[in-house]
Amino acid sequence: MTAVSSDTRVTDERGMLLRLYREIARGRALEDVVHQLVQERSFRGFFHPGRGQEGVQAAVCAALERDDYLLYAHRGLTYLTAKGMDPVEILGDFHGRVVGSTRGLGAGTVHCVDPELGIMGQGGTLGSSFTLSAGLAMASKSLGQTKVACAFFGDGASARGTFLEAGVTAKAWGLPVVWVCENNGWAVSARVQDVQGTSDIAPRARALGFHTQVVDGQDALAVYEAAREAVTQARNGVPAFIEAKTQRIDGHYTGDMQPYRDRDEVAAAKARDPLDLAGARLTELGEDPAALAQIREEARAEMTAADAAARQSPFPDGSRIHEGLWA
Amino acid sequence: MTAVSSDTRVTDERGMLLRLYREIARGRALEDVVHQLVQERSFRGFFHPGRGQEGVQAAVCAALERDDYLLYAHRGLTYLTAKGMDPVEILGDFHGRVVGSTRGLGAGTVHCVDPELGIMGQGGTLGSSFTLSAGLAMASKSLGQTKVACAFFGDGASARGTFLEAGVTAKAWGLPVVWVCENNGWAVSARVQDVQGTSDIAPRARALGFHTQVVDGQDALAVYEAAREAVTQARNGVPAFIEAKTQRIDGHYTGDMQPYRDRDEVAAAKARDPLDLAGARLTELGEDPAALAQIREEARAEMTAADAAARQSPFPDGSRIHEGLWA
Amino acid sequence: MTETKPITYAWAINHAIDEEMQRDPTVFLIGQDVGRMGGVFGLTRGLFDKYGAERVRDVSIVEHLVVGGAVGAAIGGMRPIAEVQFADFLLLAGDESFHKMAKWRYMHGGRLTVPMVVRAPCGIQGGVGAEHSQSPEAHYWHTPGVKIAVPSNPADAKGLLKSAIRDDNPVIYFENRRLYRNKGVVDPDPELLVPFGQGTVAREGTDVTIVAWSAMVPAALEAAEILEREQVSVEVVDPRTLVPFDMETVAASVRKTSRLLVLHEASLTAGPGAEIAARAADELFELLDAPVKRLAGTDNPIPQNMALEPFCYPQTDEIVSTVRDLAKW
Amino acid sequence: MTETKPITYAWAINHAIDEEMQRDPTVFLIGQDVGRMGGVFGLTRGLFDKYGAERVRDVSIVEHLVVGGAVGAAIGGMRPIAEVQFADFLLLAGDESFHKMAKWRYMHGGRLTVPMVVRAPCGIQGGVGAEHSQSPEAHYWHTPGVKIAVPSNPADAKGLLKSAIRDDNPVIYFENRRLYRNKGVVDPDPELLVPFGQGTVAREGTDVTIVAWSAMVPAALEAAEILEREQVSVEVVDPRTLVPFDMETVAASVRKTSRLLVLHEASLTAGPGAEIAARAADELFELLDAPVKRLAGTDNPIPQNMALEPFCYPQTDEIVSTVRDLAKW
Ligand SMILES: Cc1ncc(C[n+]2csc(CCOP(=O)(O)OP(=O)(O)O)c2C)c(N)n1
Ligand SMILES: Cc1ncc(C[n+]2csc(CCOP(=O)(O)OP(=O)(O)O)c2C)c(N)n1
Ligand SMILES: [Mg+2]
Ligand SMILES: [Mg+2]
Repeated sequence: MTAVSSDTRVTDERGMLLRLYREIARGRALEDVVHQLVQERSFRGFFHPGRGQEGVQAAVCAALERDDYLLYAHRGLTYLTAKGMDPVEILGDFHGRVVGSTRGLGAGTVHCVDPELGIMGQGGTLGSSFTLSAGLAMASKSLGQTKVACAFFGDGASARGTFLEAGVTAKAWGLPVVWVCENNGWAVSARVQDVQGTSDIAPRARALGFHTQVVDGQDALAVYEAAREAVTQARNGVPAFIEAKTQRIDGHYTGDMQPYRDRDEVAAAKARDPLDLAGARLTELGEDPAALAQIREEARAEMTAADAAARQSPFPDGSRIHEGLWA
Repeated sequence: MTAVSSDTRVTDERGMLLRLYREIARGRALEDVVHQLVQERSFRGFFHPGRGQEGVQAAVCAALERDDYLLYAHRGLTYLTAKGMDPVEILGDFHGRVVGSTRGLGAGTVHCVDPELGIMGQGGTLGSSFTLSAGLAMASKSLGQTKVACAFFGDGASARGTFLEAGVTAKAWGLPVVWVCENNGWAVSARVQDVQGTSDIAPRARALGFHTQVVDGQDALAVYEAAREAVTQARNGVPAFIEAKTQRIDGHYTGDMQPYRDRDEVAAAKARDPLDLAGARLTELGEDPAALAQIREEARAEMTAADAAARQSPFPDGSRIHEGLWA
Repeated sequence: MTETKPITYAWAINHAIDEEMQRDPTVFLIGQDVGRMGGVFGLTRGLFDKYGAERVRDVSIVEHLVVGGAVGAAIGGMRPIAEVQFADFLLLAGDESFHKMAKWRYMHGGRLTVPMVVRAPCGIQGGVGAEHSQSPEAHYWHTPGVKIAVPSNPADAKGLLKSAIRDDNPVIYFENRRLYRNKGVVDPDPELLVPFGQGTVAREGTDVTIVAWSAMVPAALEAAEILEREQVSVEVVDPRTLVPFDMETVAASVRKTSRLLVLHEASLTAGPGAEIAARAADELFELLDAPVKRLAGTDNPIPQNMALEPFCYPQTDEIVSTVRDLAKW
Repeated sequence: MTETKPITYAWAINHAIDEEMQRDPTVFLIGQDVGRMGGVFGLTRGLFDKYGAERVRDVSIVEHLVVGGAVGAAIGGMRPIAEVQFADFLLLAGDESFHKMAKWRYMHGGRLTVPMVVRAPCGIQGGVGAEHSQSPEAHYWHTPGVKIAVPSNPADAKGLLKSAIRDDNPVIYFENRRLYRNKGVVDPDPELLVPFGQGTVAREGTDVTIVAWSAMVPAALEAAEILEREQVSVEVVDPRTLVPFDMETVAASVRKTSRLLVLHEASLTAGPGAEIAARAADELFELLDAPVKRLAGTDNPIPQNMALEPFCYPQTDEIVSTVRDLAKW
């Protein structure tokens, strides 16, 4: 463990914010396409919307290198696009077509994969990323690589026992993990305070000796700076943890009307939309609102085109189920 | 959660210490009998000696009411005798005779049981007591009882994921659990610092919002005071945690020569034997050393008699394996 | 009030829980979203309002605690109904289900009891993928100390769940998600229990016996209809519980048909059908005129692509053709 | 140097690990006490000194991390050998073994590989009780995506472990603690592998086939000796791996004997023998002159009282009498 410079402040705020703005817009545009698929019943599984949390995902991925490992979570898709994944492959997975990253096996919110980009998939049982990311980090270290293993998860998943088991081990071995908790205060219908007796996740990471930061997840730039710091720490052998306080604007899944949730809270969440906040700050910094509209429009166009491309791909036939089990 | 008086200081130090001295002596005398059984191969399973840790066990159990729940651990037997269990039943379990608490099924370090005394057994997979004690505490609360559920475990078991899952839930529901970590610095051959990246377990309980105390486990009176405080907190709906820094004098199991361990460390552990320390303090307080010798002698006699009594009991026959699976 | 309107399998489960919670104050629910939300599949709707947060306990993502906590509460005098959101998640609580729930009583000399139910929604449906589609019946059938219910219709769903809740042993109750909306008439008598270990003949026949349970029963009945038109007479035996298993009803049927097909949704190899086929190969050897056949899920995880799901478990046409071949022996 | 002195099963395992770690720098060990202590059963002695703490990794009591971390390391390019101290503990890592290890590759379209081995010491011995004595073979046989090795002697122990380590799929390697001290001659050639899916005939015979593996092979051979004196000729087939399973060698044997006994240590019901018996009842139906018999562990957790252990799994005299009865058909 060498000393770590904590000078992670961004010098070109406007440039970085523009980059993040674009990624948030892209993730959101992709999600809008998926909502469409749900509506037209082209996709009939569960989709867990990420609206409100795209800033965290975009910013952390911006702080990662191309080959750093990513285990994403189930909420939205901005992790994937921000890490560089081809939206055609993502949508191919939703459509269950062979162009999908799983080559027709299908993936809803989880299981998209791109080994070239370090996107190592995701489990449907939440909290499995703690141990897997520790393993990836171990491999990186053992093979003399500099890759960090970044894992996203929610406040709910932070209660899973795997957090503790992987956490003590990551600390003991100085593993390059970056754990990012998107604390949106809810796990489906359960308020974190009600079921975990606290609203704060960071203390449990700090207790294990992780480098720990708590950040406003609606402020993409702040998340980016925290992520830079975390990645630097991790590359130097100090496991890092970020708790991003964020907001789930939509229901748990598309179609969930959130009857269990206060309307005011949802309204407050909407008022702190990370895309809007980044846009407002950019405008303050002199960015032309038309340029921002242009970015959003490009994102929409990109994702619409990606959807059209994905639809060109054939569906697998039934024998697909027998392929790929064994190496 | 009502306000809790923290006036748990002992007024009759000598009287309490005498009581603890006796319990430590009894636990140790029972353990000496078990060592004998191991030597003569009357017991051929693994025994995990508790020498050095009896003060923690005796003191915590002294702070419990007769019907409070106990999930003990695998190290030594002082928990059991201090909670009131009949040594004949314990030794019956070691001998595998029907007088044993498991009625012939046998129990080595774990599985002794006495529902009347709230001794609800113990699992052989460490760390299972976290969830079970939470469940017992839930039952106590739901049934309008005042019982707390006390669980003992080592530093090693504190890394198990069940700690976190049961911990957040206990806090969320205000469950009357008292968790006692006997931190002896080792899990078999693994030094806690090496495999958990820290020597301190308490912070992870504090992070969850437990009432948390760290105490010198070799000082039985200090443990007693902490336990009183913890039990009071728990009865008032604040889950409580005690980390007792203690010492394993012997090997992990009887016969383990501890080649992985520094001789000096073992010598230092012996120098802080809780029986000796309690004896020294009692002498300071005016107790006659002969009276202490008498207590030890009585303990020895009690356990020798218990062993003789246990040996009178028959062995079960083979059909015993088919009994007791179904209610 | 006689309720003769058909109700769904889902509501039958809800009613069973409601009635038992009403009857016995030690019965309580624990699981994710069972409370305010009424369950992710709506199964526990209304119970939170009726019984409150102490008896309908929402938890975080803590499967270990859900099952292990239920074990603790059970030995402490309660009768927990623990819900995992998907049966697959029960495997996450491996220690708690395989070692604690199943063994705690026995390990402690039979001196403690563990009266608890785990409700485990199982089955392939809805594109939820490899970790949300399993029917891990065999894992627990191979675990002495656990009873297993596998209801195929609303009446059994209710009656078996009530029996399970009153049982002093741990019970895993596999409720198949594909059956949730199926309707049937359910006697409203709150004392009507379906006993464990008593199979039923869901359809009588003389040529081939199909043993099927859970969502495979409707499929078997559908196949039997089709086969009837081809003059193949199929008897469908629904054991209703796997532990205890009613071999007698199977034997009685094979005594008539001399031909046995075991049908299930879980993957074939070392699945629950193996036990039944193995018992037949031993105990019914002299009755059999044909090989014992198994038709079951394919040996692969379930893909998330919904269009691939039907390839992963027995479809009516496959059942028909398998029985047709078997009848030719 | 040709090493012809017999070595123990335990040392054969040690040698296999040592040779593979030597050959391939991506192979590493992870588990409790595998390092400085050399394993609680001494199996990994010497490896920590030779390869250091980065390749022989001691962990805390973190079974989830041991298995899940191994999965992560495997997809990251390493070849982990994960050790759980007792096979029973593998069930603690339920998500990691059933869902992650077995499915990660498939769920992600076959685009990642999970080359890892879990060493799982199994078997009833030493009064270690219900949670330290199981042979949970069936749980994993019913888990598509996992290979299973069950060596019965030192040569197979070494050769199968080496194959397992080189395999690109997850393998659970069940090593029976009762076999650790058994000796046998092991060819020292470091390139001698025992292939998966190839059973052996451990003893030839003509009257009855016993399929047995792991510690049941010596028991079957002992029974066969005794039966020979009674003019009953027993063939013992050792499949050596359960996944893949070599049904062909079983079939060839039954073609000769027409009688099959499946023998195993795990508890009977829904155990691994059910799958073999079920396949026989289907595929070998016309060859069989007698019911397919299973002799296996009793359906109860294993008591901690060592004196009761022999009642919990098949003993030689029971094997003898079962075969004797079977031969009379
Ligand atoms: C182990 C496990 N238990 C339960 C679920 C069902 N489930 C899916 S999403 C979810 C809530 C997750 O909450 P959180 O981790 O806070 O993430 P969020 O959905 O808020 O982004 C649950 C309980 C699951 N997928 N895995
Ligand atoms: C889940 C589980 N993993 C591993 C073991 C094997 N084991 C028995 S005792 C022990 C060490 C326990 O260490 P600790 O919790 O610190 O207690 P101590 O022995 O030091 O009192 C281990 C690893 C076990 N019993 N259960
Ligand atoms: Mg959340
Ligand atoms: Mg310790």
